[in-house]
Amino acid sequence: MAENLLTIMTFLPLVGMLLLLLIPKTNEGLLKGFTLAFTLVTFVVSLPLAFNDVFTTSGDMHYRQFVEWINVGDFFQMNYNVGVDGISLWLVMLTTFIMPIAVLSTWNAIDKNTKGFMAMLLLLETGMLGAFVSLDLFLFYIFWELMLIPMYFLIGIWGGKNRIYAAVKFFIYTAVGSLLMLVAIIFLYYYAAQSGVVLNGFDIAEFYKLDLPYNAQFWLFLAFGFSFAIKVPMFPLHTWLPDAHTEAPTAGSVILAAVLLKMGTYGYVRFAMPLFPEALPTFIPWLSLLAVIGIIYGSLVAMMQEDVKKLVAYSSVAHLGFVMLGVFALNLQGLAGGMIQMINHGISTGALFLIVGFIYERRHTRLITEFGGLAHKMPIFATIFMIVTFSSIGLPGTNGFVGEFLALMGAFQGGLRWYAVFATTGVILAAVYMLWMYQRVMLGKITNPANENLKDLSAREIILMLPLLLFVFWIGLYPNTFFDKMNPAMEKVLAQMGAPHQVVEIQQPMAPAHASAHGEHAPAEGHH
Amino acid sequence: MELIIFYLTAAVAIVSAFFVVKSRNPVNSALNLVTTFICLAVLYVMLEAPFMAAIQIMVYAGAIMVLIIFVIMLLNLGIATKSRYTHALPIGGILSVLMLLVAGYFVRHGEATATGGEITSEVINSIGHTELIGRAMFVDFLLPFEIASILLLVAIIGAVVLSKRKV
Amino acid sequence: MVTVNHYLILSAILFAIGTFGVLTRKNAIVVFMCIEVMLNSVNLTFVALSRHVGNMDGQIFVFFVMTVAAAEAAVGLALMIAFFRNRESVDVDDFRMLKW
Amino acid sequence: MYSNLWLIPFFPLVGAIINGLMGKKIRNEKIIGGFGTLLMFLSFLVAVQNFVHLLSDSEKVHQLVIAKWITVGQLNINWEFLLDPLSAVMIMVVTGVGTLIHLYSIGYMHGEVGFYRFFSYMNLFAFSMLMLVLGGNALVMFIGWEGVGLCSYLLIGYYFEKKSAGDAAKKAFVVNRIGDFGFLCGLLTLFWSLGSKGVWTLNFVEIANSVHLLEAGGVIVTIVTLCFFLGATGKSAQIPLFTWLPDAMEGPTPVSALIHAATMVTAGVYMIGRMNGLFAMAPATMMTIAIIGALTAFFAATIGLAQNDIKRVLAYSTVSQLGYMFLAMGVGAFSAGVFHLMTHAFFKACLFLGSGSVIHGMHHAYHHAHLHDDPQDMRNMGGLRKKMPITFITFLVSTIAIAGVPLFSGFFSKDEILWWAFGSTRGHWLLWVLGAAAAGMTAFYMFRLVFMTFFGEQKTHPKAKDHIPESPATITIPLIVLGFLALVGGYIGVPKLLGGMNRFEHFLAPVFEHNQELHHIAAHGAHSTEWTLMIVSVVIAFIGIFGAWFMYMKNPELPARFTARFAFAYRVIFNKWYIDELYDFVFVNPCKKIGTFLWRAIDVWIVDGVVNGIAWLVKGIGNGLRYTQSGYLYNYAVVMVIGVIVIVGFYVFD
Amino acid sequence: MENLVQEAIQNVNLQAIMPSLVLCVCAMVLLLIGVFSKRGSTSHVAWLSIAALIITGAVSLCAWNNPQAGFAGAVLLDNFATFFSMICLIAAGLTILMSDNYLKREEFPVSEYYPLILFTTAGAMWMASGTDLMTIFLGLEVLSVSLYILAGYFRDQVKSNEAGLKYFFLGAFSTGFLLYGVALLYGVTGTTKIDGIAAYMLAHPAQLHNLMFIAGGLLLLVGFLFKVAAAPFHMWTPDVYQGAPTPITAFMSAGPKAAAFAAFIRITILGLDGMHLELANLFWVLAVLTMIVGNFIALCQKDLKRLLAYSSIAHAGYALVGLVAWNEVGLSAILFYMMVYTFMNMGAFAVLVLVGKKGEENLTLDGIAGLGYKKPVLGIALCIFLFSLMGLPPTAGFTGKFFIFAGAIKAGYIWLAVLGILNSAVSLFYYLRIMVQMYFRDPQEDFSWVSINVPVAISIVISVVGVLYLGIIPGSLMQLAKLAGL
Repeated sequence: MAENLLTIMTFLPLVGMLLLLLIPKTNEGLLKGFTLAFTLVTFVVSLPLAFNDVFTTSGDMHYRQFVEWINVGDFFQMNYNVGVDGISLWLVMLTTFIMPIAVLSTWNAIDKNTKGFMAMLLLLETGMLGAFVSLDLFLFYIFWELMLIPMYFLIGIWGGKNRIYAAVKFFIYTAVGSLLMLVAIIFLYYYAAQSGVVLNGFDIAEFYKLDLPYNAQFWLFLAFGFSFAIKVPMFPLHTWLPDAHTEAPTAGSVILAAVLLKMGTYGYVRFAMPLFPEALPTFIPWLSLLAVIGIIYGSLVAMMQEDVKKLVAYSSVAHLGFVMLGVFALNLQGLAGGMIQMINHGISTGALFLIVGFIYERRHTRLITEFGGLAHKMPIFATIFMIVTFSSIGLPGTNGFVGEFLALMGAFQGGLRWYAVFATTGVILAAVYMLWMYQRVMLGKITNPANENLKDLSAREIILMLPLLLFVFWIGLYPNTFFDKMNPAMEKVLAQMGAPHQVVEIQQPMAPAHASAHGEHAPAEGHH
Repeated sequence: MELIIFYLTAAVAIVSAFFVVKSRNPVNSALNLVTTFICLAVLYVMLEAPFMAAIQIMVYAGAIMVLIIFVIMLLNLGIATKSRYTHALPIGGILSVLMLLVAGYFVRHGEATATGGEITSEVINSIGHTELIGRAMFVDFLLPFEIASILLLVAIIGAVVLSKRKV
Repeated sequence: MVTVNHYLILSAILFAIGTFGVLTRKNAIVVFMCIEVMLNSVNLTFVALSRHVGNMDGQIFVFFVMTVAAAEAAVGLALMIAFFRNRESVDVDDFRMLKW
Repeated sequence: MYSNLWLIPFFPLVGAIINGLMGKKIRNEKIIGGFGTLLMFLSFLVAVQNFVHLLSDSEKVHQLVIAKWITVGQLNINWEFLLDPLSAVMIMVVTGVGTLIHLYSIGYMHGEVGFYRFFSYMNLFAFSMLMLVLGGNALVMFIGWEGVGLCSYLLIGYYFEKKSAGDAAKKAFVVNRIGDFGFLCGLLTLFWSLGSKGVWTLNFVEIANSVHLLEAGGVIVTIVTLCFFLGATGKSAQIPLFTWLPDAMEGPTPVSALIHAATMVTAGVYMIGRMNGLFAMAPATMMTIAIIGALTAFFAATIGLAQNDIKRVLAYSTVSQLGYMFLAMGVGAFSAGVFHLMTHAFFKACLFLGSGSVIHGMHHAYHHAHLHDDPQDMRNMGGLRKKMPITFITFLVSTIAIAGVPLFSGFFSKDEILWWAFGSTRGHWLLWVLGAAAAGMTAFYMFRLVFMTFFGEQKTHPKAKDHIPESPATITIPLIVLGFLALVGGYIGVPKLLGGMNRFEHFLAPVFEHNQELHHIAAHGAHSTEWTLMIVSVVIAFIGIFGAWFMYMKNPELPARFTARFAFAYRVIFNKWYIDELYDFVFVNPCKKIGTFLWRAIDVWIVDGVVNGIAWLVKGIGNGLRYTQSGYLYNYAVVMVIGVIVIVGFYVFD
Repeated sequence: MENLVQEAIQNVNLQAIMPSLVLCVCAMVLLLIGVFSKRGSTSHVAWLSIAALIITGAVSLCAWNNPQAGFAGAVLLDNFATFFSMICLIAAGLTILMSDNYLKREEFPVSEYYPLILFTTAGAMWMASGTDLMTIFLGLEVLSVSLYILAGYFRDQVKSNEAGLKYFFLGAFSTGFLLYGVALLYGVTGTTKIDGIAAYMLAHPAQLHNLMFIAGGLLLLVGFLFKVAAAPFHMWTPDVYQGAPTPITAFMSAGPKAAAFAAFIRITILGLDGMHLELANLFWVLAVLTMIVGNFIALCQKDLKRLLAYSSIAHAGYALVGLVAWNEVGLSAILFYMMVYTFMNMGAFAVLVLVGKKGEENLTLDGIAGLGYKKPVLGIALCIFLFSLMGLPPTAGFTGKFFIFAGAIKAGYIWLAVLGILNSAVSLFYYLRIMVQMYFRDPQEDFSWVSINVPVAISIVISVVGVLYLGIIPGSLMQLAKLAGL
């Protein structure tokens, strides 16, 4: 396998950014085109991952690359150590996939300092990809922090009215969490070193092998979990999200929702939970509780928002509640639901933010009361918006359903039955706030004269929505494409979390009462 | 006898030192300071360190004090008209008393344990204080001595750069 | 018989007085003089201890302290003059452009 | 040989997609409508082919796996279809009635702006409904289940510029979602509980084969079935979730006919029938179902008495009839329930389409006269039988059918249900009383409807009264067909008592047989009882009819006096027992309040308050410390000395 | 008499003082050059002194891995000393680079400035290499006296005078305590040589409880705590840093502080190892106190120099954390951190030097509003330095902090690490405020006066490169720091 594919993929955007700096400020078209090209190339480079069937058979890390990086003898050492497995695979793909869309979405939206904006986007992409592929805690931390800087500027420079507050809030919130994680990482390292384990830098694979005493696991999980919980964000650490989302420029919101939030959930799956399995039983009830609270709370608050973007932001809180619930179920269905729901949320909420961006570009307001009856003027927009809305509600046949269903199913089987029941009410509330919003924005008569002559979506806008819609239905109708590659890795990580062994082979039905009932089982591969 | 001299000198030193702080006119402070220096010189003599006593007089009472008085005159600082004390007077008093207590405490309860060096009164009397100083200075502490010269050079530069009217 | 502790106590007292002066006097030059008092008390300690210990290191140290005192005197007074030229005062109360 | 099953939902899907994407370009109503109808008809043909095949086939249960869908660990869900008598009947009804209504729509929706949109939605609905009934496992069914919800949302909100339409649509979807919540919970609990017994499946056949693993009448089963039933109440507008259906009349009339009378609303009944094995094991649930059903039948009927909007009357009668079906299910008369489902599909569809044709006419007239009166208010009608004879005839037939007059389809099904309600092991005479009373009221308000609309002198605005035409063929043909079915549809299920052999029940037997022994008629062969009951119910029906005639034909001033007399009772039932207001008060407003509270108080005030508070505190401390830096030399010295004393003192004095 | 001379001569080991020797000689030569070249022209002196520093650097690198002792144990030029010497040399170099135009701008182009910096550096080197308290003390005095002068160098600016005076008085005051401490130690151990003291305490463990020893040790440390500006002996720092000429501020915050740390470490780790536990606790408290004071007060500063002064206090606190750890990781961490800090802080100041007008009244938060747009390159540079000061990857500040806290955690001081981390979280606020001003606010002025001139540009570039290099591939320097540990 291409040894350094991941490295190329990860640092391509960075290279792009450096080259970008050479382009004159004034040549906006070139700047945008260049960035778009680089993101697209990155996407193409990442494609081999998606089409590699090795993931269907083994849950190990692939495309490994290992380079000794910092070696200070018995003090500590870190390595450049990257790889992907079925879990990070799709998040990587999501990132490379969403970036061109994000770039395309900003075509006319950015009025000042395009160069800086594009540079930040590229830097951000490197940060995100790096965080997903790094297998060395230290390396992960570096990328993790690296994402902070560009996002801070994206919000702070190109954001809305209240951007400074939002940017600083975002920065401080996330930084505080990650700093605590840093302490935990170092502690873990020396603890392991003292317990005589032969470490390979901060390689998580080695840390997995540790058998820390409960006490250490408790505190470490607390530190890791805290910082990830901020990123997810879980109630009550979520308040940075609405501000950040509302103030950020469209592209920023899209990336924030689609990828950055996944860092938190991914962090739980990859680090916090497998590293400290013994602490899980203590925390899972509480974290699941927070997840469920997040679902209901987020939905109820979203219901009352006057600002479309804020509404979507709060809906994110709810959606990620489902993700966390699924993950905490500690079984295959739950985890699969969580994982797929991460991607769903990336696609659906990303799309929603794009949609909000569209109307914001047209009207420069996001207040629901300012709109109404847009469906008359923008039928295409209305249709797309409708589809995305229902995927976000989780209508069967769209991606949202698969995720929520599996997450809940997992929770039902796990010890989280009652949490799941309450979580399921989120399904109702989601319908309430989304449809209400849709109705108030799109339906009814046009009351506000400013909406009288709105243009329908331009070709560019349609084009950048189409891929998202494609995946809305793909995941909804044939999610196995993704599960096939995820399953082995998930089994592996679950085993690491100390979850009961998962029955993988497909359950044959009981001896049928109707002998020939299965006579027709001949799979007629029809139109699918 | 020796004790009496010590106490007398000590008393004078303390009193004059106190007047350095107390007196209204800087010049008086300066003169009191000179007195203190001289008392210390006396004590050095008692400690069989005549050479130290000598340079104490020369360097301090001589050079430094002259410099100070010169500056006082230059800036013709008269008697302080308004209060000569800062707002820190009370707390300063308390603190210095506390410090005295602390110092006294560790002087009383600690002890200077290192003793029995080769330099005894006999040695001093036989070889002579000055030579001993010289030996130590140029055999063991040559480097510090050289550094001291650099220090003085720096001081000169500084004095020039900072106070020469026209550069 | 005068013990080393006599000298140490004496120098402690002088040190305290010096400190008192530094903390309480306004006139910069007086403050400087008080610092000199402190240094002298230290010198006394050194000499006394040097005799008590029985080697010359302490007295050598006194030398360098004197040198340093001289150097500082030169520089310090120069600074004061420079300041005086700008502000017509050497009250420490007037060193107050920079605060907070 | 049933491998073309997938074509049945496929055709409408194609129609939906093509009309949806191309329709705007095509713009030609004939083509669009014709295309949509054609596809429905095609899938009807396939349905017929399969149905006929099934009739002759000895093996009655057939599954068809199309593809894998979700495969995660023990969970292995396929895209699979299930054809058995039950779903066979359903697909016949759906495709058949569906085709007719599509045809009808071509005429009815003529000249609407979003004509293509309408047909696309209708096709999509047909697709979802067929997925629902054909779904081989609970999840595929759930796709249809939510799909029909979606379509009803879209179709109710068809006139989206009307706020009321938008609200109704939203209400429909949300209330349905509440049901779906139950469905989902039931589904998950079932999956887990069966799984814990070793069978990880959602496939209906496998479920049916392994329900016996669960403890009959146990908590699990009860919970599961109750959850499913909650789902059913949502979809089929039963107490407590029936309020959306009347509002759903905001949609175009064909929609009301297809979705809110014939097909979608019966999904709940179908689902219970589909899982009858499970339900049979939960007596408590069965009882609940029966009671809810009976109560719904009764209350809806009472509300129906007082409505003036022609469609609303029908809506409530639908709710009431659905109540019957659930009553049937609850007392174990599964086949009877399905039987009524079918007959009801016929006559109620016919009724709706008839009312539609009336409204169409009225609307046309008002339009012609540039008036803006409500074309649906019966008080503006009357004497229309001369104006639109075909509509009148078919409408009358269906009314007689629903009223339960012997020899009409409604009579057989309804009577069988009542008989089971009384006689079944799970039955109770109270249930029968409620049912019978409802039947009486049904007869009353249905004939009230007929009399007010078609008889008496015409109360239409004089300017408009002469411009009410008979509807075009596309509208009348379906009416005739359905009217005919309403007349004869009952004869496939004539009970033994009347010398029939109830072919219908036998046909469905394979689905229900192994639970039937759990519920059988207690008084076997007690023909006398059966006779009496039958007669009594018929008498009640006639009383109802007579009452209607007496009040609305004989002396029309009577109703006014009546309402004046029982003003309160009238107001209560006229306002649907204030159920909507109650829900608003109990659920909707509190939710909004809580939402606002959480946002304003928790989020902004507490959480952010804490965060900003910390920032503020830190800054405050900083500001405080800052003033130690007073600029006074001696202060600095003081601090240093304090430091020295503390440090040295601490170690010296300890 | 003859034999004395012999003795004296064999004590001499010029290699042990070669760097400082070279430096002093150069300094004197430059002094003469300055005297004989016409007034107002200082550039050539500046470049020559850079040359001098480079030569010195080369010379002192010769001592790497070949320790040189000499002068009867007065000095030991080991890796430790060399490492710190390099820090000071780099600091001095950057300072000189950013000074030349600065002096012209402030209309006081007097060439003695450069020799003084060189002398300061020499003093710093003696502090780093001295093994006898006497050497260290004199080195300290050379350093301090030159700094008094440099701080008050602009004799016509009251701010500068005041800075000089405050520094002078408090410095002399603290010297008093330091000397008192030395005297007491001398009294207890009979020597002023660090190893002598250590040996004596090893021989007489009972004396560890001798109050005179304890008090002596503590008073001695007070002197150094003053120099490294640890609370509560930090009070001079903000005023002096604010008042002094900006390059000198930069220099003070890096070079002399490093030197102070060098001597500090040598004395505590070697001389006072017996008091390990007490001192560790003391430093624990002081470190936290220092971090809090520095960061919290910095939050409400408007003047950038003063803000950075407080931040440098905070950073001294972080460095102290390494000392608390009292293990080789922690110590090497301090070395590494000092190097890192030199780059990032000097860089930041270099930018300020460019941005300031005469008198630097405009170096306030509002004064740099929109700088990032008007002078993008400077803006990016300053951002890099600020991120480094925050301790964010991929900058050197992060690796430095990581190293420090690694030491603390390895030694088991987890709560200290947590407190430190929380403090740096607080520090985010004020560093971010600078960036908010630079980028999130619209420009008030056009910064036309900012002309990027070569020397300053060089210093900024060097700093940026240093910060990024040490941030991304710090391994090599960390190795060196490891070797330089005591």
